[in-house]
Amino acid sequence: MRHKLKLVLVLVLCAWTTAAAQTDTALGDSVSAAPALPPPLPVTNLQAFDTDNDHGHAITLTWEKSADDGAGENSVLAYEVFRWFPFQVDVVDALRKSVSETRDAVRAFRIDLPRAENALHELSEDPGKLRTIRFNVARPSDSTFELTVDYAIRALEDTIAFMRENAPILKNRTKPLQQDLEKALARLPQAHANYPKDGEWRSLGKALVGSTTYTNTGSKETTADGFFPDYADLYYRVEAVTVDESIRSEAATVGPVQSRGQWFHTGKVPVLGFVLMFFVFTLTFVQMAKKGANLYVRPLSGIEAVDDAIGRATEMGRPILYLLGIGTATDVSTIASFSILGRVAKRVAEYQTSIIVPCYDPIVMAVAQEVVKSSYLDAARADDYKQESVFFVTNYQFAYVAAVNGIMLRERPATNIYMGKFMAESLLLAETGTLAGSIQIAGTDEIAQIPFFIVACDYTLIGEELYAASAYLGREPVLLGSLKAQDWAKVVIMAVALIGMLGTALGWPAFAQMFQVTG
Amino acid sequence: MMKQQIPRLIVLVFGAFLLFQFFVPHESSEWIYEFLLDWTIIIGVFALAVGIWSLFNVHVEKIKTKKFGWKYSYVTVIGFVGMVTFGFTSQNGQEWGWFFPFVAAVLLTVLMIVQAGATKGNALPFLGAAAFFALCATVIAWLDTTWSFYFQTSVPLQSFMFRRMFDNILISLHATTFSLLAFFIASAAYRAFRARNIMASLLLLAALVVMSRFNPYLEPIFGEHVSRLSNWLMNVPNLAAQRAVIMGIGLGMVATALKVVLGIERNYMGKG
Amino acid sequence: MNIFERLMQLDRRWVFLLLAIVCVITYASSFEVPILVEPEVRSIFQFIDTLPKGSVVFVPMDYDPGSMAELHPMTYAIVEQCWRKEFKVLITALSQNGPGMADQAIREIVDSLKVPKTYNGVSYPAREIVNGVDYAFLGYKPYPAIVILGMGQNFRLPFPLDYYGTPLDSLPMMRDIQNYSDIACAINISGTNATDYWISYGQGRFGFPLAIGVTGVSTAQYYPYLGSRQIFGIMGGMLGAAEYEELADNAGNAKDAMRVQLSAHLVIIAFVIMGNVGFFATMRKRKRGLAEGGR
Amino acid sequence: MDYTTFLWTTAGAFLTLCIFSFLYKDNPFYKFAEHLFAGLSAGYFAMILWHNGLIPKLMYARLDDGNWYLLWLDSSKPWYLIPALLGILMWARFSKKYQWVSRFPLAMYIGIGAGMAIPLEMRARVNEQLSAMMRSIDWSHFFGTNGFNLLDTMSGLSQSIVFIGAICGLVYFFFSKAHTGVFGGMAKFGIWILMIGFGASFGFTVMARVSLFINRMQFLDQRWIKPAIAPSAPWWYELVLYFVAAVVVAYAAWELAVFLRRKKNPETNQVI
Repeated sequence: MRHKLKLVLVLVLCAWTTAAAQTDTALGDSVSAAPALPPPLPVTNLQAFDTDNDHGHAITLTWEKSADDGAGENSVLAYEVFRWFPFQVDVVDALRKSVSETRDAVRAFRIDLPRAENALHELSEDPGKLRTIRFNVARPSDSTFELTVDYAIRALEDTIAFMRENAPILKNRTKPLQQDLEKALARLPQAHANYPKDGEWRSLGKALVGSTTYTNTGSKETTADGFFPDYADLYYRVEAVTVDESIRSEAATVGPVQSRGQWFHTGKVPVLGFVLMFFVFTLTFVQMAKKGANLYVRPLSGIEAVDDAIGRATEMGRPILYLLGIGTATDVSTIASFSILGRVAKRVAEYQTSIIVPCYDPIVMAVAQEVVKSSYLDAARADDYKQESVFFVTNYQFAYVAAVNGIMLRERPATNIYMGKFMAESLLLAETGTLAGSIQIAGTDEIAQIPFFIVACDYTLIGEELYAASAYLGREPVLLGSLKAQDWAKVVIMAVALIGMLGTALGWPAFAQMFQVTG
Repeated sequence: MMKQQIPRLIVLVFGAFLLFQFFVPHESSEWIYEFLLDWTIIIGVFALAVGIWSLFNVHVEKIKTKKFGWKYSYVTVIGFVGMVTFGFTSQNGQEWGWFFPFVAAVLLTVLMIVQAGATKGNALPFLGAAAFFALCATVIAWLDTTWSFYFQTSVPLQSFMFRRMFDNILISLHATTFSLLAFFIASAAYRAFRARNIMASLLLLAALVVMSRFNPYLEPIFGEHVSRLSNWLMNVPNLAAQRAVIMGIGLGMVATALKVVLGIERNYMGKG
Repeated sequence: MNIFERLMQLDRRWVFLLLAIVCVITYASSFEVPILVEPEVRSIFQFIDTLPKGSVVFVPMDYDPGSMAELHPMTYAIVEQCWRKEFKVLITALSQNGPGMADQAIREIVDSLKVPKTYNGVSYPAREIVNGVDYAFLGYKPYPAIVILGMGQNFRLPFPLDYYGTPLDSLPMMRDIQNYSDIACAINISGTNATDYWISYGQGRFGFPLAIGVTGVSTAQYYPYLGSRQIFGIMGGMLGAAEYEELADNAGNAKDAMRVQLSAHLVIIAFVIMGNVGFFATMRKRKRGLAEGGR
Repeated sequence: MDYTTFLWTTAGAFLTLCIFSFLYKDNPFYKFAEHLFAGLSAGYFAMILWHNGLIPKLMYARLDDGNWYLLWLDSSKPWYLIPALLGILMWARFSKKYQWVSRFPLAMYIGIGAGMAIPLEMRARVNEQLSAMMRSIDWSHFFGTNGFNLLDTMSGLSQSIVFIGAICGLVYFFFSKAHTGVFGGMAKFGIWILMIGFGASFGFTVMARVSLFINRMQFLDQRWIKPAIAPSAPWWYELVLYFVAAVVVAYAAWELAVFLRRKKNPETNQVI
């Protein structure tokens, strides 16, 4: 049995290596019919530097095209990039591999041991079960073996013994293995440093013909293959390759170069600029509002509808259905919806009608409960608050829809309010709502869904209006101030867009490029 | 203080950190970022218990008050418990052994507990029954070796019952509920696409043109330019509309988020 | 209340009922729908249709079972058309899970060639399609971009052997085919981004006539290439496939689905029109009602 | 098709019909399917979260290496204790008295969401769109890239329509200025553009939605009916089919009877 296991391992290894080999060679073996070409000229002016604006572990190479690329012999098909690997890397990889394999083995044993024991038990009871017994050696849903009963029993016993014997050994081996791995990793920079001793050039991949740059991005995870440490001396070389792998230019080499991570992403400056501008606007107008500057806001029909809707519900003595959508509590649209819910719930509490809030996400439910509760407190009707009115349905899109549709048709709410993140269910809900004869007010930031709400609902808050709704309902000057800030931000955007567009038209692209975000 | 200031402080701290983390590509900031995302997942899992609690509450309440359609609440409970049971167990061989009696015992246990919660009278008999069924379940689980529990490995996600329940039942229900849209989109169009005013007419016309873009029966009416017109509508006015809406939403989002982080908008978090 | 008012407040369930009935009937029945063919599809058909007998059509099937539903009909229609017109077809599958599916598709089309058919009034005899004579299936190699460039030099560089392990030189039809300069055109049917490589590295570098068939979602992003003449035709998703089947007079799965689609659309449009007729017919009445209310 | 598969498919088909029955009106079959769906899906989600969320994050390596473990405390990742504790705070919601404790994790949640959104949304929705708007308009081909063609989406005319449309759309979203005069005109044009865009995208979706229904028909036809009436199939497959059909017909007849003896609601012309 032990041999059987070994065999399996060997097979796995073989499969792995062959798979690797397959993905390696892009163009099959060189072909008899291939025309014989002279080797192309090498690349010139090869340079290597740390990739900017990243978390490190990446090096960018640049070069000037070989003279035979696109011109001359025109024989270049790709540029193959090599890096100098110290053999220490192999040590690390080997250790890494054995750590993960040991873990897998232990895990597999833990799953398979009971299975094996159970299989043995069944078999010893009724040999006829041999046909139906499925027990796999390596991992679930792997090879099944059907053998004569006594051999099967012996094999099982052997396996179980093997597992019982080896599981603890392996388990104790993992810790030291990990420590070795860490040691080996620690030695990597030094190993890189003593180039060109105990190491070799290895291919990283090919850059297509015509390209003059290649980025070697290693993983930052020490547990992943292809990891290389920051602040280690790396050496690269580039060769121009023809369609025939064997014909290639001589190499251009560069190094040492070190990778490091940056502390500020220069490509994102425009974003920072806008955020700061917005920040300033908001603070300024909020201050103005606090000082009591009169801030006009134009009426929004959807908002005014809310009050009438609540009044209507009170007259009809039917509840109000408030849906927060299928977003999580980290979606801004849901957060906006929370504050709208707060306003609505306050009115509801004042009018002494009832509100139903079926939730899609437990955390959203928890927050919603807090919001509704505190609104009832504000309205001084704390004892009218029923926690059961804000409840969790399910976290599966269309099951949620089905359940809410049911609620609409059975509770027959006078008003449905949809605020937040809605996906394909928007129309399903809104149509059922109209069927139930409810007044419907919707607001979402999912552009694809706005049309359906517009079509099926009585009032729809389009996009940004959803985010303004809370301020409108609250009527607190501070919040109205932030609306003002949004408007001024829009003015700035329009101005920039106009100038940029004209600039590019009149041959002054610099301005537009200033606002280009990279990375 | 404890109830309001500290939560706001937490919001401010985390918000500010993640705001600036965006501009710091360095490994360490990434590490914290990923760690925080794990927090959200983990807390979500714990919160699920709260959700399930609420789910059960609602249905127990329904059954208690004999609310319209209360009998169906049992279906939900059974569905939930069944799925969870399948999600923790897996066959060892081909044999089923006492698996389904076990499932039945578990279901009965939960139903008895629900009943005990819902009953107006004496809950003790139900609790007793629950204890009995729980005992049965335990005994079966103890003696039966054809299947076993998996709490720490995701083996059951591939187990026979769990997969079949998902592939055949959940997928069917999901796809069918989704496909109701085919009808609702028709009825919505019929009801709402009326040229009440200029805006409705524009909506109506654009929709009609795009809908009939490939419809040969309408070729004599619209001529063969209709497909090009619909293409133009999709790529020009639609693009313009999307831009405006997207930018507006972006500003709205940033404003809301900023208000929340700065504590200007406090309505999302309870007071008392 | 008159017919129009009834029309105005028609219970939506009549809409549902009619739509359902129409869908089921059209699904069950098998009548032909006229498909409005767009020029970009027609150009592909005509290009292939006007090729001389014996010319080589290159059909890279760079998609995997995921996008089979949309793209398979295109492949079936085009390849069958080529073989009916006695062209030679060269096939590659530059998508990881593609080859097996492609091989199966080829076999099915070969079988369909065994019966005589009449397309667009022209009756074609039954043909025995021979591997290596009428078609060559080169199979899969990783790194599509490099493979595409390599084939530009010589098909034998990326594919010394074909999918079934035969050396290309020992395939009769491959004797006089070295690289793209020997093919009449390439019809890239792709569910991956290999299409970009075909346009930029294949057509861009070697300048052979190229047409593409892509999934419905990614159709729009390739129209610019049509404007810039880099591709001479494009088939988009189920609709494009149906249009091609229409042109080739060779109805397949795509047209089946389109049948239901079209009738459903007609029902919806009809209802919209009805609604508006009712709306305008009752408008005057409503106005009067308002006036009386005012008085 | 072996009989287990057939029975599972039958269950799926039956539930499909149950959901479709909702199109006529709310009814026992739909109620059953709906409640089952809710329960199953909640259970399914709980299991997925348990096996893919909690275990990997907190107990993944458990017992598989030399590290020591205590509940969720993993000597290789001790810092994961923090989110675990925060998660446990969520359970304060079970008690009415200490519910407010759960505000700490909730606040963290919202803080993370808001803070992350500010730069991300600003970048994705504002900066990117702005750059797109500033792309040069093709003045040289103002009326179409090849010849005069008003429906050419790439022409300078179309591009400038996109630009103006987007600007006017933004104008429509102004809150702190009355829509009057030139400003009001721009806003009006903006909302028109929005409406055309929305109409177009509505029309564009219809095809996809209808195909959803087509898929369900194909499911019923090819996966369920065809295999059942296939000559190779066992005799009782067909009986099952007829039985389900009979149920449907019986229910339809019953509803028809109700419909014929219906009362009408005077104002809405709908059956009560």
